[in-house]
Amino acid sequence: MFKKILVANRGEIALRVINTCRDMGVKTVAVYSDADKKAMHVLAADEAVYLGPSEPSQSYLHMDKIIDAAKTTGAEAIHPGYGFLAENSEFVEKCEQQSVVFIGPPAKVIKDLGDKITSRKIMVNSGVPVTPGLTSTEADADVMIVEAEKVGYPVLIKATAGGGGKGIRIVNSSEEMADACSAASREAVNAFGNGEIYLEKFFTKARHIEFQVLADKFGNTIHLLERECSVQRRHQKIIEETPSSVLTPALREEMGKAAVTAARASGYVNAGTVEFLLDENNNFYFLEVNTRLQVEHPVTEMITGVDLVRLQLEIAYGQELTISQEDIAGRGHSIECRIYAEDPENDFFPSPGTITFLKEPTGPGIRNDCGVYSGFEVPVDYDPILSKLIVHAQTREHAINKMIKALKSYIVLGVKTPIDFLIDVLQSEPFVQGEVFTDFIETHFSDWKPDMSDADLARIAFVVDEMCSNRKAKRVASAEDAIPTPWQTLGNWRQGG
Amino acid sequence: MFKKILVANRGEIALRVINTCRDMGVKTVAVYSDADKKAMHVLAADEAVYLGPSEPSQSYLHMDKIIDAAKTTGAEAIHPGYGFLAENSEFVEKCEQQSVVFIGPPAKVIKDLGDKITSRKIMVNSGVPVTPGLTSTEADADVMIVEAEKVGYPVLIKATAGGGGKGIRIVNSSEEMADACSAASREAVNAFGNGEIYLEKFFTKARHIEFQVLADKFGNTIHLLERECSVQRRHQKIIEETPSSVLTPALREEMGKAAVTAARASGYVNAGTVEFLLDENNNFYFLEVNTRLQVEHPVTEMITGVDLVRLQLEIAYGQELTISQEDIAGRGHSIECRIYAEDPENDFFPSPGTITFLKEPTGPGIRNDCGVYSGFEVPVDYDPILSKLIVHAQTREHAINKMIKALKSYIVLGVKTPIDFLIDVLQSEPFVQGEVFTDFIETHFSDWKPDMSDADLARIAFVVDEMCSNRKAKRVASAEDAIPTPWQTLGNWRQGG
Amino acid sequence: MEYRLKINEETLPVEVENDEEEKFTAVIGKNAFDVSYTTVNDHCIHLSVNGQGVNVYVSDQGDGKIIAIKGKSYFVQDADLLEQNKTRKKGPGSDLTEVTPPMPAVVIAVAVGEGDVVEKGQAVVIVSAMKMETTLVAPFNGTVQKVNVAEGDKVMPGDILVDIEKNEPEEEILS
Amino acid sequence: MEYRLKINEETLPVEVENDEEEKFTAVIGKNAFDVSYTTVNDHCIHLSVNGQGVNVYVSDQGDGKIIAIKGKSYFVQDADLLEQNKTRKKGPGSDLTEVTPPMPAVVIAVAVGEGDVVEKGQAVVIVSAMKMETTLVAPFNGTVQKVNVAEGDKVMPGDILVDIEKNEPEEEILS
Repeated sequence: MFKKILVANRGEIALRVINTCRDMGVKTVAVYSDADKKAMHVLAADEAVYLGPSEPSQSYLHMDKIIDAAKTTGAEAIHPGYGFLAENSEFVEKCEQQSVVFIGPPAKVIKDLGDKITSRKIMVNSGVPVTPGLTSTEADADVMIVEAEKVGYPVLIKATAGGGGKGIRIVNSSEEMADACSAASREAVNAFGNGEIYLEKFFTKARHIEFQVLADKFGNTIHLLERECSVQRRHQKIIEETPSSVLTPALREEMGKAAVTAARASGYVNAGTVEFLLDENNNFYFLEVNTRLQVEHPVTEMITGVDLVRLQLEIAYGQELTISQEDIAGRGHSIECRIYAEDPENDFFPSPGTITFLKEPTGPGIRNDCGVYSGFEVPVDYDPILSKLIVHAQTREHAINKMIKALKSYIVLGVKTPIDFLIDVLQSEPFVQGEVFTDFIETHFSDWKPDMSDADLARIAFVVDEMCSNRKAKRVASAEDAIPTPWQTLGNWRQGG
Repeated sequence: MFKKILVANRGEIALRVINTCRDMGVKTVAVYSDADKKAMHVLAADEAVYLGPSEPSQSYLHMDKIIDAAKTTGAEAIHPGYGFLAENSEFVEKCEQQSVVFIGPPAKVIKDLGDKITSRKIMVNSGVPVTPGLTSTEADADVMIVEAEKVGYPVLIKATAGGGGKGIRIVNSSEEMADACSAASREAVNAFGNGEIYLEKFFTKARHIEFQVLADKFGNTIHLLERECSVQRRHQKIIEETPSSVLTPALREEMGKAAVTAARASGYVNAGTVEFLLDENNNFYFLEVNTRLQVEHPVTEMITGVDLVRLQLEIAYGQELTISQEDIAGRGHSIECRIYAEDPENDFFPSPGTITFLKEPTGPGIRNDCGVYSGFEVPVDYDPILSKLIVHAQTREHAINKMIKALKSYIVLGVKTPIDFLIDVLQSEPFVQGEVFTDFIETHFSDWKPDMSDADLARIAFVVDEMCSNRKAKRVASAEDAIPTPWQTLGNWRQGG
Repeated sequence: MEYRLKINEETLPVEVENDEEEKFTAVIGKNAFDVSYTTVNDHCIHLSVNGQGVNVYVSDQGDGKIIAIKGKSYFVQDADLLEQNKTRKKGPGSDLTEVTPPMPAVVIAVAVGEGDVVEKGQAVVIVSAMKMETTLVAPFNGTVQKVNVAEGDKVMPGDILVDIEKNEPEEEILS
Repeated sequence: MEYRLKINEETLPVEVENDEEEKFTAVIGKNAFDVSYTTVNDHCIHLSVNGQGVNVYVSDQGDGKIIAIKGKSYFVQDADLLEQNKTRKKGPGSDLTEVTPPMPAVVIAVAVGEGDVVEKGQAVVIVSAMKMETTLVAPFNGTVQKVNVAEGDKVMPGDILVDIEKNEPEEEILS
């Protein structure tokens, strides 16, 4: 196995990777920017290399600096986590040139699957169902109209180089087509330097269901069951679970086979995720392949009992998979909630700042992959994820109750989080019934306001805290041995005052 | 299900029970003594009832006060945890008289199995192998000698009412018999008010292997696989694991069946543990039944995926078991380490005091059932257990490495703990090889001393802390807004100074 | 002892009676609560209110306290203190023309220069926090007096990024 | 700057050189260590020593610091300070006749009374902590002057439970 690897990421996912490395006896090198000098991944790694200013382009996206850091410290491989350079085929090529192992798929696979038309073609050729629509780019709005009538409105006009919701338009009738095409194309040019667009059917009532796949360098490819990720805000997942409450064993087997076929057809190696849409009639359609570890990978680990990061390292090192498809069986039910620094009352607006107090939930069946600590200043420069909270229980009902309990005991002071929002979602009738589609939050929670039922208790707590503060002050005044006093708390007071 | 139950215990096991109740939506009532006013189980429960002075006889062992607390708060049932009143048949009878459900076996079962001769007779009659020896008491040393020659020396002379290692003598030859019998009998009179003794074969090289059993009120009785608990200090388990590295599938099935037979034969209801000795030739012998939840129950939960406390409540409420023997399968490997407030360098002497800082290990596959927190004063009055740390991984090797990693990141300052000792045990060759017998610690670690290899680092840390303290002091002197200062830290400084 | 405590827009009086060692009665509106408490650490207090136990977590933010209870957060302010501060801070020259970010952020683009005439709602600065961009607009018609930031600057809520002089007569503000 | 730091029985000099902002070189014996550090909170410091990162946890106990590193605990004392304190505390009348518990404990039984003559090794008090009993014995032949505790009392290390006057001539102690 590798003696030492570099983790080219930050926050909870860097910690997640370091955690498994520590289990395996693999030494770790962290990298960090100005904003992250005291970040938890820096504190947790065996070594840490400073990259530069906080701007991602000067630090976590700076390919040469990162590869240099690996060479300097003698790290044999780089784990990219998710985001940043995880799906950048140029970076993978640079790693290959510099003889540093990239823990992920080969550059060509990332490139092929990153292009929507290429990936749709691969799937069509290998018999994996794709969303109805074009498998080539199209510049003529009239041709688009013909295709739209074939698949039926509404349709999506999408940039082939797309991502992050940019270069996308929903079209409900032929009259809107010409304008939508030129708008989408223009946006795509601005965002990706490539204005090519194509057309897909748009499903108004669909579930997002994805399959975890694993492939080694010896042609062994397996899937590790599904994850249902339909609860999304701003097109970003916020609650994920497995198993899905709508998959029958037969449908699960069929979709799993399609996922393995998709991986094989693209020459996949290492861990990846094949995303599908499932419509109301239980027809499934290939959406895309995420060529990296997903934020939601822990729910799969909980029910299958495997460590995906360990398997990523083993595959990258050139080992053959030690598990086969028959070894994979789900046990119990697992749910993940993403804890972001954001304000659910205000359109999930980011909420950076200093975490004045943090208390993580603990207990049997509770896992919190956390990247922050009390006193840490959450920087404005990066993704607002603080942690992912995962529970595992025997049934979906038990898992929901365990998650609600865990959220109620998760204390994050100083930045806003969606903890109270998530509790309300998990307690809501449609979620409990499993009636979960990608429009779930718009449909049921668009005008959500926090419940104020414990306002009296909050007022009483205020009074008690005032009483304690007075007592604290008195004690300080009378205590001669008050020195030294913790600078941490001092810092908070200053910042608050 | 019960609406509300009372937890007649303290520390980590009270927390463990409250945790599952919270999952299930069952309200909890804690009870506490003077020493435990700020104990974590009091902070975690929905209600708390004060019992009295710290002495156990005036609080946690005071049956009437506890039953009164249940009646006053409207708790329908009492969970006894382990220790205190958990195996007290008189308490169970009192609960029955007062129409409070006792979450555990019926009084008669506890009484029968608590008496060594009665329980040996039950097992012999139902065909469960017991350690060779007598199944009745014997007052005549000459008869003992005849029996000893039948089973072969060495033998044990044991008090029938025994427990806690009292009233026991090892006898190596007939010359020692008379003295040993009178000594054991005398000690038994003093300790239990009953001088009756009997004889058993003594196994010098044996493993302690126990099976978790569950039985409902409808005659369904199953086992949940084994736990190996051979690593003991002062006759108390300190490391437990499952599966055992020496059990073949055939032997596991045979012992599991014997455990179920033992439970059935004694009319068992609720969760219990059948303990066996396994000798070097893989012959197993019934030792005793523990008629309660065991400290080491979590390793079983980790590999089987069930919540034993939930099942205890369901059984006590009168529900039928929803799992059958066929549903029980072990997955992966789990190890538990007990974290006591004790000094491994000084014969595991208790080490009460104030916990000045606590940092629990976290991460995938790590569970810490903890009953203390930073700032808590560990009382001198009770068992020194602080927490039980459990890991779960795919293989024994992975689990050992994960446990070592978890222990290295477990910080308990202010009281002594066996954390460094446990790390050395887990890293030792005989443990890694699974060569673990009940004399493990005496054989391999009797003259253990902590490793001092990071003494230079410790000296550097001292210097850095001095530098920071000076800076802290300066800051306080210059900061006008230093008030209020945390009284918690202040308290620690006073105590330390 | 009486407090007037504000949560969101609702200010209620809280009367404290029979204040003993770690015990008192709180009267809020028509409801009386028997309270006892234990301090666990700087940020955690265990309350028993009418016999029901609950752990509350407190972070003092200076202008109020964040109180977290069972997964929900409340921002509680002392209404009396708020009024004092308002009186103190208010007065002539108080700035009603702020272009300030809603969160700590980084300036991505500055769309105006000094002397530019801007209309109400016109984009003046774009900031970004945690990969989310926000456009800050002119609060009224006016003229840019000064641009206080440049691309790449880190800015905080309350920082005035651009000074804009209102085109309406100044008397209106003072009156 | 030089410290003399004691762990167990070993006292070593630690020389601090090139002390800059959160960086210095420590020389211990023949070995030099490049140290940089970050304070994480009151009890946790992140050290980088010759490029290798490690988190150390510190609890100041007054007479020394407990330092936890990778699951191991070290009790580190300032040898210079220890000597000062020793000089201050020592002197004639220093008590060598202590019957004191090894840990915080509860008195289970007192086996002697005032005026009793005791032999070295004879049980005088039995204490219990956390379900473990310990018998405290007379440190030498002597006479019990005073019994300071009763059954049920809570006692701490350093508390003198029983005063015993040694039977040997007093000159021996003073010489």
